[in-house]
Amino acid sequence: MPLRLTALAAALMLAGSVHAADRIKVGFVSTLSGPGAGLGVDIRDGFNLAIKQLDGKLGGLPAEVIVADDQQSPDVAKQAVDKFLKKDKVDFMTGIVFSNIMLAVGPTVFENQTFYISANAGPSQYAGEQCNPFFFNVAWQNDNLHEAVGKVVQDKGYKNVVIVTPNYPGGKDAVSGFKRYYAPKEAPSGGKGKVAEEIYTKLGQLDYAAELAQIRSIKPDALFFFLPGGMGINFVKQFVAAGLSRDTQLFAPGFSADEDVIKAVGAPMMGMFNSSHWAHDMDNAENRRFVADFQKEYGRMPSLYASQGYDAAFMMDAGVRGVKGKVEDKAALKKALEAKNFKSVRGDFKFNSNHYPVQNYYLRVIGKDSSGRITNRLMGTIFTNHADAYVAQCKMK
Amino acid sequence: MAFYRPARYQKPLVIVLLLALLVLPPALDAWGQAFYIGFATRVLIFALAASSLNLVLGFGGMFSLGHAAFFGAGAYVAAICMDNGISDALLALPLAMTVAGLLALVVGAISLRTRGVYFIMITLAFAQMTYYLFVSARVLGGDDGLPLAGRMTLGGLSLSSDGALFYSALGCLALVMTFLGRLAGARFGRTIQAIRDNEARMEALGYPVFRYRLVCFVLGGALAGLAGALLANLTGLASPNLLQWTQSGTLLVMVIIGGVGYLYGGVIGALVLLCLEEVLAGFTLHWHIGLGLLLIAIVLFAPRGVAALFGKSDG
Amino acid sequence: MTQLVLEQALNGLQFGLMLFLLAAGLTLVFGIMDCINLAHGSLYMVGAYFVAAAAQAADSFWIGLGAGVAGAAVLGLVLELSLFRQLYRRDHLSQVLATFGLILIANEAVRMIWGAQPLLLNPPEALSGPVEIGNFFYPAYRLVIIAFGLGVAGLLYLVVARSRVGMWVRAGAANREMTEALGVNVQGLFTAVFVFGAALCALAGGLLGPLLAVQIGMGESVLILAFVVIIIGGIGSIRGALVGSLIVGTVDTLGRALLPTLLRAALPADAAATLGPALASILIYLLMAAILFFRPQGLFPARA
Amino acid sequence: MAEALLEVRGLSRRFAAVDALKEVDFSVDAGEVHALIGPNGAGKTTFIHHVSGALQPDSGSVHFAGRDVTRLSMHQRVAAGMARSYQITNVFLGLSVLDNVALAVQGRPDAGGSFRFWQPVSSEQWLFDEARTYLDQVGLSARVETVAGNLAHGEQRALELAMALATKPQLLLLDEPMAGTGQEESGRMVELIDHLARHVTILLVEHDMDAVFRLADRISVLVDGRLIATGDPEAVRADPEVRRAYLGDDL
Repeated sequence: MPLRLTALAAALMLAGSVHAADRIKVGFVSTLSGPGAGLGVDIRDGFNLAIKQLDGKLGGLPAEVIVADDQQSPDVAKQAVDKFLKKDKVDFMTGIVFSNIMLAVGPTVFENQTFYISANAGPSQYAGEQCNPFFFNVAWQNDNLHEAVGKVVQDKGYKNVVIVTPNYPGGKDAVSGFKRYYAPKEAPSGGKGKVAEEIYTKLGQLDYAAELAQIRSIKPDALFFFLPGGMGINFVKQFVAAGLSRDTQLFAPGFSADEDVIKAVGAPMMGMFNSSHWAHDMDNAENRRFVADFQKEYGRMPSLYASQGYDAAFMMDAGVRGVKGKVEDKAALKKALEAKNFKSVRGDFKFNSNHYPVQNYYLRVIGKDSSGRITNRLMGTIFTNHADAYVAQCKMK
Repeated sequence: MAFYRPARYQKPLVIVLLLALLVLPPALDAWGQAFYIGFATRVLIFALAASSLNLVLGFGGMFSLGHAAFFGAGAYVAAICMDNGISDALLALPLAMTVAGLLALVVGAISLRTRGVYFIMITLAFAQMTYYLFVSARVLGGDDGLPLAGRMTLGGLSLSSDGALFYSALGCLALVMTFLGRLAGARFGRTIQAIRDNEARMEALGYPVFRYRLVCFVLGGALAGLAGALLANLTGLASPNLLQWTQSGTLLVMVIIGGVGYLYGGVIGALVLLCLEEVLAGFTLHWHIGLGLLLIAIVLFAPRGVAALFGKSDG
Repeated sequence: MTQLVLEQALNGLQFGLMLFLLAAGLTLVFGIMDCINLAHGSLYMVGAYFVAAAAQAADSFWIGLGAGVAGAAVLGLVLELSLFRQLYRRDHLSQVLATFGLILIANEAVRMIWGAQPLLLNPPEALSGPVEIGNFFYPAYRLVIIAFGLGVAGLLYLVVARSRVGMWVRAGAANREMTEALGVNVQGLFTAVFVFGAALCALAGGLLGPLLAVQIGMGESVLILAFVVIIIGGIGSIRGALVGSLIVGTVDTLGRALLPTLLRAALPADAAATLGPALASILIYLLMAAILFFRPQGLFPARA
Repeated sequence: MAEALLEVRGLSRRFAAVDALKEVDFSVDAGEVHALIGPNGAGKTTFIHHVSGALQPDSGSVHFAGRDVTRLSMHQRVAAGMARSYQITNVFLGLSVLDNVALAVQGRPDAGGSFRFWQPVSSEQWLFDEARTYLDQVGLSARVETVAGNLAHGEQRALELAMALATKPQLLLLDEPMAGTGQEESGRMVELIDHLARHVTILLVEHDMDAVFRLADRISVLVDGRLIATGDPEAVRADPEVRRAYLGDDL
């Protein structure tokens, strides 16, 4: 009896997948509450803006976006993803901000053969040995922006650097990325500087009094920090309030120096260098439209997170178009996604064999623009067509 | 309060329910609602966890707000076992119970020296300490928790299908409820219930009250550990969230909704609360307001204490 | 090194004094009314939201702080009259259940009104920089927090130790029935203490707002710390709350800052890196367990 | 003379600044009924608490059946053969009379302990059989199935006695067994205690002087935490210090 029922169930499931292609379901799970919420909200708003510009369709089929909040907690995310996959039977998934959450839900998503288009989290595991045909990253590999900062700090000749980052996979990727280009031995360019201290904080920590006292006693000439969301906002505020900005130059990846942080911190951010693969003042048609429409829609400047969410939607659109709506043909859909038939707001880029982007990274500095507003300004290019360090370990074809 | 006595209709009702649960997974499969097998497993596991708290709170009269520590510890032991190649549930589950029980032994040995508000706060504080200990230990995965590479096996049988895990959880719950049912009428059960009602009198009758309380507390902790280990198998993750004190609060709400000191109180409470969550969360994101108001209403309109709602009176 | 220790000690003092603002109200509610209030942390959260919202509306931190504290006091009054008054006579189970319900309601209500994202609160412009003490810089705003904490502690000392109301409060904590029998308006006293506790919560929330973030759930973790303070200090004792707060604040801050360094000197780097953060984060709980072991009633028990 | 069953030496205890008990030397011989009397607030209940182990003395010692029990907890003293009844009725009001006494039987060291998790108590008939014999002794055999909360006050006092007896004590500490009972009930209680005294040594704390003089073999008088007299009833009645302490009282 159970055997017959299972067969029946299998038949029903088959029947379910045949008529799935009359619309495209996207499961969007992201951090929408707590200190990391700003990031998730920006990705969501960027994604939704793109869907709106596409008249509510993906590849010509009506799009249904189901949103869930992971509360920055792996097990909440797992529950939400389970529901997306088993109950809603979504065609795509996206939205996750933090690598630890990505790593927690990844196996379930891949096992279910559902394409995940990452609009942020780019853990090294999925770029290297654990790379997966169902995982695409439309943003960057975690290390990339940190590598770019490392290069800048190295080139500018700083010698005594402190690193501050949360104690989670993304934080450790940041340290290894930074040190790949700034460190005496491992650095390809062979620098003379040293890392005086690596400080690991709790993820979500907001009071940095103890860390700042430690930094004061070290007296570094440069400080590299990677603290996403509200963490970075508080860190910069308290760093300046403690008077440390007089002796120590701040460096950060673009995440910690984008519009969300600038808006919250204000003037103390001026003069901070950061790296990014995108800037709101990049001059191309897609970007101009994105920045203008985003401001019109939400009344604030877009951040790089928003640009990544925006790109993720266009990537899905291109994929669905490429297979003419037959998303159940996974092999064909994979090929269509790899082809990257859309124009990114950051200019051109292509996918590497591990489904991570090969792209340019730029230097930005925070200052006042012509209208007196504090914002990022594009300074120059740090890397051209830069790939990640893990692609060689990826055996995917 | 009197000693717990099962109602006459209870036994047939439980048997009917058990039979219904046995055919639930294939039935859900047939309806194309396989997702709900996982949900049902979740209910069974929380029923087990809430029942373990009911043993401590309802039967033992110990108002612990730190039960989540044992629940979470069980989940971590399951994850560590998987990491170290101990994938047989027959070995891993008893191990989870042992570790959770030992943790309860330490917490209980200190907390049970105090009474009343102190006991509530201290169990709470120890649970929080366990939480921080697990979160700050890098070998335990820190904030991310420990993922399980796969599910356990049961004497060579894989539990990787949702159905198999469902039946395992059902088996565990049935065993535990049978045990608790026997315990309630055995010497130990009568002893802890009498201690709950009048501790000083039991001491004066020659009972080493502290020892019985501690054993009850440890038993509850071990059973919570069992539930935690099962939950880690279901979600594939031993998460520090399981250790948080709000989790203790949720278990407490389950026990109270279901009936304190009533054998199936934890089971009913888990079922009601999780179904409420599943249904209401679909309608509104703000269903917690409704739940909060419900809790306050229960307190305000049951003037003789919450237990009175369920036809019991405080002696 | 001495400078580092000094700075960390100041940080510990600041943290401890803020804990005191929370623990002072809580210990009185527990001590006098024998009522366990899990929602005390929610008052802290809601108070912080009040301050943040008022500060944004008035475009002034100080006006916002005043208005927020007043708002929280009114909320405390409403809660006391409508709910807590009914709870005092109930068993602890009912109290825990009802106040747990309050937490759920408060978190959800805040989410509905202010959204899920944290609110950011900036300190007054004049205090956003550092001041020079001796030969090192310390954030001016943290000094202001310390001043507020000391001020409230002093005020509480004067009120509790010297005034008639304070005498009632102490008597109430030591023996409630007796105080009632002596004709003190215990009902009114309860209300006043509860409202005062709510105001202190909002003051702490508002002051810490610019240092932390005003967000949902901020009250829950701090609530447990306040519990630890009260357990260490002894339920119902203001003096115990102050001493307990300072102990917890200093031990926690210094432990976090210095323990990893100390361990690194004593142990192999690997073991130190694993053990350091873990030990630092549970230090205050170990302390609590130790104090309980020797003094189950805390350091300054209010009841004989 | 037989060796004292209970011997208290130099027992002192201060509460705040008050001497609740001061240098009390006291003994109960095996087989006797020893009454402890004294005005309200003299420290009688405090004294009983120290003998039973509910409180620990500042100094002094308690010896029971030849062994020092000063540091033993209450349940250990019960196990050693000391049982007490309470001044305010203290039984399990929600349980049946039979269950109350069965609990007492079950708690005895020779009953095999209560770490039994599986076998239902209802199958251990002997517990209930034995409980019934104690209920017979106190005259409650007609009320075994009644819930204790529904008993009359005097019956509840009798139930207390049955529970104390069920622990098979060598020494019974009775803290005001007549408290709150009516004329008729207290008469029955005196008979009951008189009957029990044939099997067990009794330390009786009581206000009812008629009862005390009917039952006691020896009487000790406690005033302001100090033992001022010990002796047979006639000697105590004649003691001038006792007369002074009780002036205006029943004596």
